Amino acid sequence: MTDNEHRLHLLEQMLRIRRFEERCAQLYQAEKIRGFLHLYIGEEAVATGVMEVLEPDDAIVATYREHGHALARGLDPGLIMAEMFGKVEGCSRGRGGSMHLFDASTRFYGGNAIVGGGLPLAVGLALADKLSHRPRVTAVFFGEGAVAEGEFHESMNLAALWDLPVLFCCENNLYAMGTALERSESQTQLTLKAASYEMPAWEVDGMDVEAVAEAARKAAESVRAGGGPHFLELRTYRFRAHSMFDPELYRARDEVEEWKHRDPIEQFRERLIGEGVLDDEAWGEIEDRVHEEVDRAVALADAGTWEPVESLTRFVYSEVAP
Amino acid sequence: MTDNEHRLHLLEQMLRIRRFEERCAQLYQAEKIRGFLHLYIGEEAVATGVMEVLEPDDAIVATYREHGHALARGLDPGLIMAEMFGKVEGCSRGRGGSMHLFDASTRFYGGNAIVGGGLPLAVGLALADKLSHRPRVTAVFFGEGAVAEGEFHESMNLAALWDLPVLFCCENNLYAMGTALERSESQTQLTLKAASYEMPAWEVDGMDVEAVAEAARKAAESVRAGGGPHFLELRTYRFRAHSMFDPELYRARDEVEEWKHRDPIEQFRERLIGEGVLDDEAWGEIEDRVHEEVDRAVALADAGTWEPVESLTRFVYSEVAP
Amino acid sequence: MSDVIAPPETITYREAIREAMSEAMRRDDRVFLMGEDVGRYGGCYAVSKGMLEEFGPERVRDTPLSESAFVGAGIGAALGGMRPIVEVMTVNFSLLALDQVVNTAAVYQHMSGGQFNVPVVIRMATGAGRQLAAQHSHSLEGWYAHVPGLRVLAPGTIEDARGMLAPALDDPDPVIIFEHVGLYNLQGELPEVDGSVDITTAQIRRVGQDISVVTYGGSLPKAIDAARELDELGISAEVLDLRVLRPLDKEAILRTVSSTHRVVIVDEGWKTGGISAEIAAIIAEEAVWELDAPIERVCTAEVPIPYARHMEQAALPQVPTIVAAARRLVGR
Amino acid sequence: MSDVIAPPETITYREAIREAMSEAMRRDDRVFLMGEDVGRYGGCYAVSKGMLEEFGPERVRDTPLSESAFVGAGIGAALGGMRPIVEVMTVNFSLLALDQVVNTAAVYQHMSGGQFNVPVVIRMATGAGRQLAAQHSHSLEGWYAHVPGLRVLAPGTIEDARGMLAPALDDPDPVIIFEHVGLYNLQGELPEVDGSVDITTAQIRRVGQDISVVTYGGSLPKAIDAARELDELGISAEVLDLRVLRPLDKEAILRTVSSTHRVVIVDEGWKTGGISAEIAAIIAEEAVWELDAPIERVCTAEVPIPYARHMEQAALPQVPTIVAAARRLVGR
Ligand SMILES: Cc1ncc(C[n+]2csc(CCOP(=O)(O)OP(=O)(O)O)c2C)c(N)n1
Ligand SMILES: Cc1ncc(C[n+]2csc(CCOP(=O)(O)OP(=O)(O)O)c2C)c(N)n1
Ligand SMILES: [Mg+2]
Ligand SMILES: [Mg+2]
Repeated sequence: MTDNEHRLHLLEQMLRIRRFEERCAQLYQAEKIRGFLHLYIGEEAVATGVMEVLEPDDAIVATYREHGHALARGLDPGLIMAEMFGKVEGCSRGRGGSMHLFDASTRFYGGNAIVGGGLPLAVGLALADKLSHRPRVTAVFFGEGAVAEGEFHESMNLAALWDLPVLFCCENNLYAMGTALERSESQTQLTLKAASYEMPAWEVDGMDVEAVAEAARKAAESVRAGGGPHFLELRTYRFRAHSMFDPELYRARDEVEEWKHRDPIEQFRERLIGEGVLDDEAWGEIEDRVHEEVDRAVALADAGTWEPVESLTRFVYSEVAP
Repeated sequence: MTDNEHRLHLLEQMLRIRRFEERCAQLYQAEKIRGFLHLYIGEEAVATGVMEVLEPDDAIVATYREHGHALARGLDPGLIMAEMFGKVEGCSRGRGGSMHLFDASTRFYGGNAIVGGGLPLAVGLALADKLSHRPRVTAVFFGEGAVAEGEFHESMNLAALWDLPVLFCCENNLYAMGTALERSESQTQLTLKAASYEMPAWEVDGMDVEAVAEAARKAAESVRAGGGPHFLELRTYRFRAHSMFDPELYRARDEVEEWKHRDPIEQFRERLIGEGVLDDEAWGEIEDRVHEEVDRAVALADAGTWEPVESLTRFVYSEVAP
Repeated sequence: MSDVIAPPETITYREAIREAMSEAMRRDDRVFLMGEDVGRYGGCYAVSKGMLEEFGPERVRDTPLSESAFVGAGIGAALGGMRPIVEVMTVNFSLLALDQVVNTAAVYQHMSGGQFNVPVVIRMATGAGRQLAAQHSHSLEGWYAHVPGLRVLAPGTIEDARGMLAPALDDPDPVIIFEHVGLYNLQGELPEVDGSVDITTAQIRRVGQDISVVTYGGSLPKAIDAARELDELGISAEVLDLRVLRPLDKEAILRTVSSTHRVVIVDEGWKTGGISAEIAAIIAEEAVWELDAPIERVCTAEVPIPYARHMEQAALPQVPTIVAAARRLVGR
Repeated sequence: MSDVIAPPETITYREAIREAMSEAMRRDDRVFLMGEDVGRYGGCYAVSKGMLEEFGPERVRDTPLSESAFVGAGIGAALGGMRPIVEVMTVNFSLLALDQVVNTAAVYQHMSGGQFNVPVVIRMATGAGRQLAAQHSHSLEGWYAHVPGLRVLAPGTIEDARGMLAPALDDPDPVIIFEHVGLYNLQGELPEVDGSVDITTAQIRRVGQDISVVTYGGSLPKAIDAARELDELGISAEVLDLRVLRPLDKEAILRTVSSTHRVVIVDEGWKTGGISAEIAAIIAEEAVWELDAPIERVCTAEVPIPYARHMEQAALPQVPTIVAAARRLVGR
């Protein structure tokens, strides 16, 4: 890929997430998708930029707000959508839903819905790599709200103490449900937390996909080269409610509008147009391609089948005798 | 009290702890004391110095290594010893033993043996004071090992975020059981943890009772005046094994001997002699007084009685109907 | 003056809890509410919506995501003279705070020889049925009910949702209140305004002769529906609502067994080692000769709860499975 | 050559576990041990003493006091292809890591539709009897046994201490092993060197006709002593060692009930909602007509465990209380 092809690819990845999730919101209204649904709209540059620099055998650990990560990692949108429909063809057999997307083939370790719960897991995956002398990276995503959880601190310390190849990606979208960062942390400069573990840490404009990719590349390279864990604070914003149940009482409409001016897709699109890399026609093609893909995903999900109730107890334990 | 009387008092407090615990060790060998016994010998300056600056209605939350704190807070040595003997006259009716000394009258909230477990409690006690507009301080003691626990971080953040009157006293004796600080923390400068919560923090020579008292006074005054929580790292060393079961495989005899040259009692005694505040005779009187006191404590414990087995289920619930 | 009788006002389970909390806070300065998103967000399940406006951010206190610390802080504040209501968003997250509950709140009084009691109230949502999948659908009431030193309540009606809080706050010891997520929208008549209820006994919700259905919380409506269906089949089912999961009202359990001689226990917890087991054990110990049939338990299947609706429903106790169990025992 | 037969070598429960771990680590590079003070200190209960010297600090890995993170890291390492043995010093501290066990290890496979299994082994000490008071004397095996997705083992003999680890490590799913603190010094004959044992069934430790004593772990020696005393009274007691607390070997329980028709369950957990309740419930459901007497449970009193020896002993199951319960049921 040339540089510019690559940039267009980043744009398309972000748009894929955006359109996919817009459809999810509709499908939630239509009651095709149920349970909790957490949209990533507004934050697409983060997952897109980070995922870009990872290798196929790197590992990803994400949260309940992980559609973007799954798509950027290359999970089939149809299998993700089928999962959200609760169909057995889904990437978790319809058992996980929106919050629990899994895919062994891309080393996508969920979809973890206990805030902070994925962090120790990432430390362990990285420990396995270190003990096995495999030059892999484990990238773990979590919100700024998770920084208040004890597990975050235990995991940071363990990773730094043992020099483990973890890339900590803190998605600072300023809110944990309705709790603003300044009501959740006495010290809101999150890189100071990393410093207190002697872990290299950078603040990154999470609305700029190229800035994210660049920072992530530098960090991942260092991690892979044995430089120990790194911490990225990715400053972003969610444009939508926390979940489909959230009346958004806690933030001003204005603030949201303000941030929408920094829409990562719109910004990047304009940059590419300004630099002559993209024109309206090419943009139209991308839109069409993504649209079609989302249509196909929905069709696949719709055509999917229900897991037979008889198999409810399958996979509680492995299907081999101990 | 004049200044010098006060200094002699500090010396006597430390000696009281030392001699009391030396006796405890013997009584453990004699099987009068059972369970876990964690000695504070070597660290006396810390509890003595901090406790000195607290008011009667301040609160104290300590760990399983809390004989020194209880004595310095003014609990009756006889009731402490009776507790360790398992007698009903003990300060916890013989139900707590060495690890769980309690005393409502001096607001001594244990004796908490889950590492880190006392920290949230201290935050809550301080919250009650803040909500009730009482200018009190809650001093919480914990080892440097507890810094790795998530609860430590959650508690630090909560206290700082809510500006609560907590005095965090980290007793850094360099080991958590057999785990040296550098094998437990990636960043061993503990005040940086406090900084990451925007909490004022000082390193203090925990082998110098006057240095401790001075730092604690400054910190407690600020806390009481509404300056929010403060963090003291008190650098000290335990001269004895972690508990009576510890064969001390993890540290060199030399290291222990090195530290013993900085014995807080010996150092302070020499200083006072050097300054003409103390002479051999006065020292002898102190020794005698303390010795007698410990004898009386043992006698009281020995004379104590056993809680009747029938009252086993008392105090599981309060003795009033809801 | 009007001679039209106003229709009895209705209220939801959610509103009943909110009213109980607001009333307690109006009456007693020592009471405050603390938890994740109880304030500005209005509560994850909107239970505390509007309370921030009335009581302000000191008394309706949003916490960071720090379950262990804020539950522990609630315990500490109780020791410090307050009467905190700590909301843990759901029982699923309460595992992170379990140490504080088990090793501090529950033991403090006994371990200190009676010196310190802990008058904290901890509320949490529990249960499945909303397609929230494996990590958000636990029913772990049985674990809490295992711990000496705690009182554990499970309001299954509007009246209990409204009336259990006041006595819980009056209780000098730690009280855990489980609110089933499936009940928040339950609607019913407004109980008496000062409707404080007893928090020591189980209650018969429906009298019957042929079989006893012993249950609580989110399964109570299912048990009552099942009893109705059984009625149509000519089987008269008594429904016992445990209400208080610790200390259990043993006498009430033994009474209903001695009256019907057949028992189905319905519990949304997993069967193995759940609270259903304790009920069965009590009967096996103290009323085994009263039984005219073996005990049956209708519980959640021994699986993590799946997301897909049909799978989730298949995992949970349901009216038809309760009815079927009862029919097996009665033999028709 | 000598014709003197060497006395059978003896070994402690503690050494048996150490040998099992060392052997596993020699055989399989993927196996490593991780936990607080397992290395330089030699293990809180000296179980891993000397292993650091043989295997080095990478494979005998001291952890900071971070139960949640290192248990979670063990789970992650298992997902990453290793075979970790995680030592949580005691069950008391395991509450801090319970979220990782319940919400990650236990659900991962089911929730991912079968994609990810978690071959981790988590060992911990459990139980009371050493005057360690309320916070250090829990017996919470029953909680773990409640959770689908886990296998829970409780070696009560030297052979099981030696032999359960290898199959646990071979198990593709998470296994929790409870080692009772009162057993570490138990001494006995060295079992076969490759003594891998079955980890799916309960075992009769003593055959008897009049009554069954169902137990496990630290209570097993007490049950056997009680059986001996009962023998002298002319009561022949069968002792069933559950060994595997999840999944329970139901058949073995039902078999012994059907053979003796009288059951005492002995469990160091608190009675209410403990594992003893599940055993009773299984019988009440599936073998109630086999009973010639009500079930009795001999469990720990419903109190936080006190420090004073006489009080602690009064709180725990004891040989005389087991004997008394058995005599009540047999009627002599
Ligand atoms: C331990 C735990 N506590 C509470 C929740 C409920 N909850 C789900 S998401 C969330 C907010 C998390 O905020 P943040 O980490 O910033 O991530 P974001 O949602 O903003 O991406 C909360 C409180 C949970 N899932 N887990
Ligand atoms: C949560 C928890 N984990 C483990 C233990 C066992 N333990 C008791 S003391 C201790 C070391 C604590 O070290 P530190 O905090 O430095 O205090 P010190 O003993 O040095 O005073 C450990 C690991 C415990 N009591 N609680
Ligand atoms: Mg956020
Ligand atoms: Mg220490």
